[in-house]
Amino acid sequence: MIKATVYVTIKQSVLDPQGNTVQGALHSMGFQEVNDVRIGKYMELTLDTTDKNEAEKRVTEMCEKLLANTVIEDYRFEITPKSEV
Amino acid sequence: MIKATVYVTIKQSVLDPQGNTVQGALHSMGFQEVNDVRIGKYMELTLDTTDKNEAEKRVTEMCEKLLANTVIEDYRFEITPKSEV
Amino acid sequence: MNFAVLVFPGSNCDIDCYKAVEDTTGQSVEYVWHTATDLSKYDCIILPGGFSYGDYLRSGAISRFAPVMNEVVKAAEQGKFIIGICNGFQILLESGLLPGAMRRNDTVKFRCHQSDLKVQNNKNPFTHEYKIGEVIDIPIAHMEGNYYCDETTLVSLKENNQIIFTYEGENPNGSVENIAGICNKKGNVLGMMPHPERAVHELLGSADGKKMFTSVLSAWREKNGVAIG
Amino acid sequence: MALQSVKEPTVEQIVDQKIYQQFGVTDEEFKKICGFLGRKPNYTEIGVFSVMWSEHCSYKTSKPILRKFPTTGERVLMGPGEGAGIVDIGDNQAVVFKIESHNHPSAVEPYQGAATGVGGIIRDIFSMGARPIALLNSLRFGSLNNDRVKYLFEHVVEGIAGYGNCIGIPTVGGEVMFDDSYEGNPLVNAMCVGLIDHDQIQKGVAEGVGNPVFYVGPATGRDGIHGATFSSEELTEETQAKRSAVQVGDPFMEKLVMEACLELIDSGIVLGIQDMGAAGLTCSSSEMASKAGNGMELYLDQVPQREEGMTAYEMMLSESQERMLFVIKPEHEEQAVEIFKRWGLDCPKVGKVTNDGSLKLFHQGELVADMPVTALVDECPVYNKPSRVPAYYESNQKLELSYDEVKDLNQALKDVLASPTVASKEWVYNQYDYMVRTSTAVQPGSDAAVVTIRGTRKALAMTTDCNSRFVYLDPEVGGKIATSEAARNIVCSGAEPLAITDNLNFGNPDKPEIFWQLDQSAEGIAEACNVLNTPVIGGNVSLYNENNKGAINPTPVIGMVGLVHDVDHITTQAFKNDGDIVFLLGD
Ligand SMILES: Nc1ncnc2c1ncn2[C@@H]1O[C@H](COP(=O)(O)OP(=O)(O)O)[C@@H](O)[C@H]1O
Repeated sequence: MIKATVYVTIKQSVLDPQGNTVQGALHSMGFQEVNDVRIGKYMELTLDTTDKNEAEKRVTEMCEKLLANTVIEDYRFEITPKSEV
Repeated sequence: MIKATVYVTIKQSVLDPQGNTVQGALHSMGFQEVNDVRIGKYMELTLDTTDKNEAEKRVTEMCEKLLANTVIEDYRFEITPKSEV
Repeated sequence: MNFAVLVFPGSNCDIDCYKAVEDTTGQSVEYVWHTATDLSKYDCIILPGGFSYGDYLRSGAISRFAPVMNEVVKAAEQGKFIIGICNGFQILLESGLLPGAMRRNDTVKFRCHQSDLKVQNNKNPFTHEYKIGEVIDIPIAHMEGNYYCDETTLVSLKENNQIIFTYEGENPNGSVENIAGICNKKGNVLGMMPHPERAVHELLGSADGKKMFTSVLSAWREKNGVAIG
Repeated sequence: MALQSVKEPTVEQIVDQKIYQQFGVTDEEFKKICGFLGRKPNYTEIGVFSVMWSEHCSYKTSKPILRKFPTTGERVLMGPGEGAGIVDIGDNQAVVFKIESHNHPSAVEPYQGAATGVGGIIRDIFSMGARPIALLNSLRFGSLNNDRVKYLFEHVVEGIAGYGNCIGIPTVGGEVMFDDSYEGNPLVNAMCVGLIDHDQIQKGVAEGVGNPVFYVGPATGRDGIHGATFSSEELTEETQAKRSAVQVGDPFMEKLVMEACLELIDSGIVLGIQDMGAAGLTCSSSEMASKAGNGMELYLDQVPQREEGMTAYEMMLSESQERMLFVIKPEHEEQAVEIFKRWGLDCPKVGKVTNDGSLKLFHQGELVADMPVTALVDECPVYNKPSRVPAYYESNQKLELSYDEVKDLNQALKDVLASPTVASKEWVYNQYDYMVRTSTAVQPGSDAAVVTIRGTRKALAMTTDCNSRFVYLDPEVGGKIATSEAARNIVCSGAEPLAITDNLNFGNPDKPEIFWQLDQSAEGIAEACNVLNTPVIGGNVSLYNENNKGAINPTPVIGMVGLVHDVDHITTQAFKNDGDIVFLLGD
């Protein structure tokens, strides 16, 4: 078993409405020190395979096709054998 | 400047409809090896402070109050000086 | 003329689109399931609003892989008329039939209300019965209608006259250049966030959307040399 | 009767340590249960009994109250007793509606609590065979000066929007009021209205001995175990800590389940169907069996499970959302499977209708529970609680009313308009998709919402109302006022009032003063219904709405539906033209 941890973030050049709203809320709650907030997705996938290279290839494909919209999002991921976790 | 990276995940015992649906979609796209998908949030905060301990305290507070819904979500975070990034 | 209204799991404006086509054009209209592999029979294909696959992950992201979408791509290449409304627009963006992407509304909240649209382009099958610059009342109902595209895409949208509708007055979602609806370069694929199918009866608030459907019908008739009967 | 999971208490422990008390079962009730079983219950059985005998499912406190309501009328096709009531509107059509509360879950997790409340009431409507056409809600919160209240308000509204918008049923009306008495104990009542043809009406009955029982919907998890009991208790620190009770709604799943079930019903093969609401599998199986005068066997290993190692107890008491139970003839199994497959759903066979009148549960090859269904469903003791006129009411009667003259009328008007309870609720309803289905002729913001019926000139007007301050000051008069206000809203929209559904939100009925409020307000509602000819076709009771500061204001929410005979009669609230004459009716 392999665990893939995928991080999807909104591109730096693209405005992040959710991040802005959360930042505003934090300010009004007294967390004035918060300068910037960006909100993305954090996904944990369990893969029924043991081949790390294969998993890497497959997860890249999943990200390109479905998990991220590369027009506005970046992605990166980590592959770890599940037992390690 | 300090960067705080916050991970918010749905508690293991709580249903994750989004994760389930994405898993189904991955299957029907031919990614049969995907056994489980859990989707959470990934947030990057920039804090206008240099005191790591203080930042830790403040981010914990932000998580408890706003960033995570502790009834159904868990959170964890990492604090790094912004220059390191 | 034959209309198709696609049904994805979670579509919920499919019935509304069907009724609107029926009421405004009197033409044949059928529901077509997301698994269909043949759209050859249809002249206009509507991707309705709703929450296909619950809008999970990103709106439209999962539906774009439905088998029927291969046929939609073919139909688009053949020059057939394709309309994506709200969630349908989002699916067209995800599938790459239209350029750009959707972000969450800048207010972050779901918004449902009447909205004023300005017709920016009436030289296409969808809006030729409107006057250019005409302001029409068409409701919106969405959480992710904040249209985004990069500079280069925006320039090309403008050069090719692909911006069909913009919000007039308040921009409800923060979209780039107040964009509410765009078409592809060829002009046969339209995507819009507002719901024309909700604006075809005065009793329900507005009938300003009627002309969109009748535009499509008359464009088709003209294209196919059908006499108006 | 073997197989007790190690962590579960044994029969002896249940008796010796009075574990049943933790489930809200009294000593007396426990004795009765032992009597029905002819032996002492095991953990699964006491769990099942405790939810079925909770106030939420048994109405043991409120039954005597509900008897006051008129429930019949020439138009009533189905009164209280099934998932929802049904009223004839002519041309073989009928309107189906019901209101339901989700107060306690919303206090703990406002978004999911409200969302699953909406999901639950929608299932009540489509399990009758009806197509849901509209949603309404009635909300109460403490003062907006409080941060937690703001959080609750914002997330309850989002939860309602999130569910209704996604499933594609317009949320066309409702009400929101703020009063300190609801601090820590918000009210979230959701109402759903559906349309049905007379010949499509379904019942939750397990018909036909030997017939298979099917389960449809997502897998069962450990969500909301003991939710029904939870909602029949006061909110304390301790109940707040029982947070395993949080269920998450999946409106996308419910949309699929709804469409598939409506298609199944349309195919004409369904003998009985019921949603798994409060007390999930327990309530649906035993009620379906009881209503048909039959029994049922459930094979729990066949129940789809989301988590590993679930016990019979956990499966029976889970409140995982979006699940339904139905009975068909064995020869129709393939057809049913086919329908659900088209919608991407499985429908495993989880049981069988039997003729022995008992609910038998099998797990891992063994019989783990065996209980008479009538005992579960009909034999819960009914209590006539003591009633006492509250001191506040007595002293109010003697009150010398005096007030300062209002000097600045303009300012006074502005103050009133600016108060959250009176101010525009646009912020709320603009988050609801109130136009989907393109039938909403009168949108939120007027008196009652009006929804047209396609293919006819008819329409339905609908509203929810209750001014709980009036009810607090005089429950009987307040009950009448709530009902008449609803009727006025309906009439002012151009409709004839048909019937009501009510949601009785009160404090702890074990306190005689609270019981008095409940009793008196029901008197008032009943009388108003008799005068207005609007029978009560269903409703819900939510008691124990208290926190450490005391009880909420008594809040019997009235949901009323009226028939617009011709769309030309539809009237809205707004002034229309310059120079029109304004009349004042009444005194
Ligand atoms: N306040 C009330 N007024 C009238 N009928 C009620 C009221 N509360 C509950 N009922 C009726 O009692 C029956 C059982 O209610 P309930 O347990 O809420 O049903 P369900 O299990 O379908 O939610 C229903 O028919 C319901 O309409």
